Amino acid sequence: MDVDALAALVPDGAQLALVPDNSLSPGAFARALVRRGARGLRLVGVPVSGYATDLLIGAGCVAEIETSAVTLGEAGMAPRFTAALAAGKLRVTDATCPAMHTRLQAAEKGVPFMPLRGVLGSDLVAHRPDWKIIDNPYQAGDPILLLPALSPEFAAFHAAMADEEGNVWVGRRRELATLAHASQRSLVTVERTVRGNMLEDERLAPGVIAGVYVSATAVVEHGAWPIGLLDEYGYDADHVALYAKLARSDDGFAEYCARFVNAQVARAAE
Amino acid sequence: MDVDALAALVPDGAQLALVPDNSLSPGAFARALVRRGARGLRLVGVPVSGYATDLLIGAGCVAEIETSAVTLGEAGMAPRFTAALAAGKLRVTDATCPAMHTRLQAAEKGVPFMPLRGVLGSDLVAHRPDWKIIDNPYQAGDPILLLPALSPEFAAFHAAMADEEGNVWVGRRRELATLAHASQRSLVTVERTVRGNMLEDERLAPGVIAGVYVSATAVVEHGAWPIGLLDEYGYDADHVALYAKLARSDDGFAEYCARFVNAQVARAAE
Amino acid sequence: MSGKSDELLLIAAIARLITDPLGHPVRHAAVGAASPIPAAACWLAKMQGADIRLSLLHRPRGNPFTEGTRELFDLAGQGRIDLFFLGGVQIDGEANINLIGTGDWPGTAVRFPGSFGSAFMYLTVHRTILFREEHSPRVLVPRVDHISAPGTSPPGTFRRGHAQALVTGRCVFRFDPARARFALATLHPGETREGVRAATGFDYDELGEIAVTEGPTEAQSALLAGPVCDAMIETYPDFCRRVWGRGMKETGAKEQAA
Amino acid sequence: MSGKSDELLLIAAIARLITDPLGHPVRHAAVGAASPIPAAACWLAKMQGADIRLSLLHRPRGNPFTEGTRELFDLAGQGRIDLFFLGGVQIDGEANINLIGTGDWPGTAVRFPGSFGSAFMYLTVHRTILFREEHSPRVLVPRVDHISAPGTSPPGTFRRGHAQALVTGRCVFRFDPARARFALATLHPGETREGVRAATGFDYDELGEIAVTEGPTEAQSALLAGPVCDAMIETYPDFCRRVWGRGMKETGAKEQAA
Repeated sequence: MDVDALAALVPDGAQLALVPDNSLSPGAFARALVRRGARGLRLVGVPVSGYATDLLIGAGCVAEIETSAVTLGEAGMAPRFTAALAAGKLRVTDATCPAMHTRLQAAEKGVPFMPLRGVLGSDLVAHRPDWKIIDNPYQAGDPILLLPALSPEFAAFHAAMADEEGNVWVGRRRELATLAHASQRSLVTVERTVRGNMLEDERLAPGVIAGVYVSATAVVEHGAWPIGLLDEYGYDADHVALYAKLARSDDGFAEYCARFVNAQVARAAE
Repeated sequence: MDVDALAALVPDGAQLALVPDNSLSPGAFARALVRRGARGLRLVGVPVSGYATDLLIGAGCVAEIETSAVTLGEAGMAPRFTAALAAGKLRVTDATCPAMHTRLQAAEKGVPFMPLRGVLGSDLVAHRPDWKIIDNPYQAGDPILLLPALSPEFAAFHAAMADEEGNVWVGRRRELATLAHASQRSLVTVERTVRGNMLEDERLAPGVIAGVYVSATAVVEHGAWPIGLLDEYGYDADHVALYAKLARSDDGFAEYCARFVNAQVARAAE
Repeated sequence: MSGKSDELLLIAAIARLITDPLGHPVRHAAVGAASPIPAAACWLAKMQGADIRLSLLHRPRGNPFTEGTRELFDLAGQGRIDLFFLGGVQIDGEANINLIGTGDWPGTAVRFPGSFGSAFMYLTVHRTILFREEHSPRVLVPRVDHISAPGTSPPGTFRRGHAQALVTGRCVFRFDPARARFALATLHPGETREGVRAATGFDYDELGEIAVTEGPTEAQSALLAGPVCDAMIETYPDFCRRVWGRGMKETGAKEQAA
Repeated sequence: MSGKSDELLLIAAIARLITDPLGHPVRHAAVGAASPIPAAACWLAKMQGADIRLSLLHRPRGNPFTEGTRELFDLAGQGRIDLFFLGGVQIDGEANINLIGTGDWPGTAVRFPGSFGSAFMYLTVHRTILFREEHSPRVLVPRVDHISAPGTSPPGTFRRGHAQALVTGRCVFRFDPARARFALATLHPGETREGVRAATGFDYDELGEIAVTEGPTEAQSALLAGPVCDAMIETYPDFCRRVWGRGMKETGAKEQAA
């Protein structure tokens, strides 16, 4: 399966969880979603998201997003996110990072909710009817926030390796295991495939997400780009800065897509 | 620091979390606790425990235990646990495995409680005044169990490696990371030390528990024995069977300690 | 009953329950420690072509998890474990199981290891097969002394599945959760209705003709002695040696002991 | 204010706050993305001998976590993070911070990235240093349009710490959580009481003489240009080049781009 076939598994209107630009965000997969002309996606930033999200929003693929932030990091604001929100074309549900993690952990454990400390007094609470404050059953007079479980329809990320058993290796990025555990389907691009079963290798096993949580994989070299992949290649700050500059205008964004997203160019680049 | 010095860090009466015999249980550390003559320990099986627990109970080190089971696996019942309970010398608080994990996860997240599905209808609930049933705030008429956070005073386990930064490598046994995160102090025996910082190595990092969670380490070769250590050495079923046989009687248990626990012998063996 | 032919019969009987098309489909089965017969049954079903992922909890190496048993319980919590096996020091006619012990709480007469994950798994897994070789009035009781995990739950209580069946050394019982009652399904060769009734402490139904539990077919026997044994030998060396005369006992890498 | 001497002043001022013996002791400080000045201040305090563990969230390689930011938040939840830094699109006189945007929810006038973990960290970390270089009435407002994270909490609400201080390009304010009010602590060189008052949208106290914010000592300057820069160059190459004239820009391993 190639990355375009993988992207075709996500139907219009699907809920799709994406990860931050420092956590194996799937750049090539996002570009494939743009190429396929996805529409009405309901994105989830776990706990925030960046390049992939801004690109998808700019290309008109996104109807709404729940996230704690959209950011291009050192390259600054996410211009298409900001523009879409200003134009009233995007519904944003704001969260705070540990709340996103907690909602996934609740889904991972199969419980309907989990509590979280902090957050009380933030205006976020007033805008989240799905967040509830209860009195701590273990200590009267101690209000505490409850968050509902979130089991995204799809999650997507880029891993270093896949093996013959469908296991993928994400190294230290164990938070992706929680995402995969919580999600209904995980679509994973990988840098390469390896023989055998990585779970049988005690040195590799700790960084593996078992195939039971992985619905499909596609090999894409430099599949995270312009995001980095562990110690294999770095974050391409120049390219993200170029994206941030071009994406400030509609024309510039169109130019970016023509140069870096459209099928032919993307093939060459990937 | 040697293993006896490590064991000396656990005062009489301390709460000490131990792990199952398939999860890097610290055999040498348990024998060192017996040598130091620890008394009044309050053990916690995470989620169950085996050889180390039975040995400590047999040596009179333990006042009480919270666990989902005490078992020697294929070698059968834990004889000193059973005998101490029958003699009224041990207070047992029964749990169920995922409840133990959940209590630690609550402590790991710094929340006072977490919910868990299942368990309702078990007699365990009636014997656990610290477990509460509430109506799911997200769905009326849906009773659900709440469990209080548990932050053990001490946790102990055996890891393959420690580095110069105090990080330890437990490989795929990531559940030990949760234990270390939740516990107030983690005491870790290790098979060997390595140079540098394992968290800087992307291949090792996924199996590392960061030094921030590790209070002290001691090098003990074959420190898990008779428990196995990943792919480095196997579970010594013959020895555990021998233990199970000897520990059936007070005399046999004393013989076991004389042969395998007392300082001189243990030095040679470890 | 005892001996290797009996073990093969039990394996075949459990494999048949696993592949029973009437229940929740089994895509992922988990098998706990010290359960070679259920493990062999799962392997047999898989080797016969069933699309089953097997998670053996206590494989010494290369087990499927990176978060230990917590990952198993989380999988079950997510609804991703279709089949699990439970036993019991006592099992009663409503499929309640007791792994704690007998006498007053927490087992002052006879204490057993403890409840393990039973209180959770019995409610969160889609299907449970109860397995206990000893079939006697002291095990199969009218009412367990303590409920480690309940056989049924009141309406409104979250529960995904129940006992599908209880397999003993004498017979197979099917369980009807709506009625909270067992029915005799098949009798192992040589057993009689009367003998089973006498050896069973709880009441149960007998509906129509009761067939004899079928042992492994010739093809199954070949699979069991070949690839199933190959798959199990590292985890259950004693069992494989006893049943198929194969394998050497794993002694561990540490030689200085004893 | 702008330029490298100003940045060094801010680094020295923050380092002094970190090592202030009156606050909760700082054993573990965490620094978020795009925060080279707070990071440099933490490194400086550490290089001066303070026993501080530093967790830099966005180091491209070799970051301290194996569970990403979840591990940071869990550490904070456990009470193991002593110091964190927060900024704000708006900060008001009660130390409420707004990272959402201005105008109606969710930022219809000007939208900013979002609240990140602020709503959690501000209440679970023992000490927070607020840092925002722009010191103007549009940033330091009487009341934030939206509260991403509250400066104070009512009695009975779980909260471990508050803002210790607010460091801007013009001055250092100390925060008194009991009174929910800032007080001017030091003025950066060249700033006046009147100038700061005019540039500040919220009311605050001025108690007695106001000292001038001290820049780095000679020893601190040497540490900053040497080992601090060495420690930061991989994470903040642009900053190190600008402030100390050191390092080359990291371009990433992929060359085919652009």
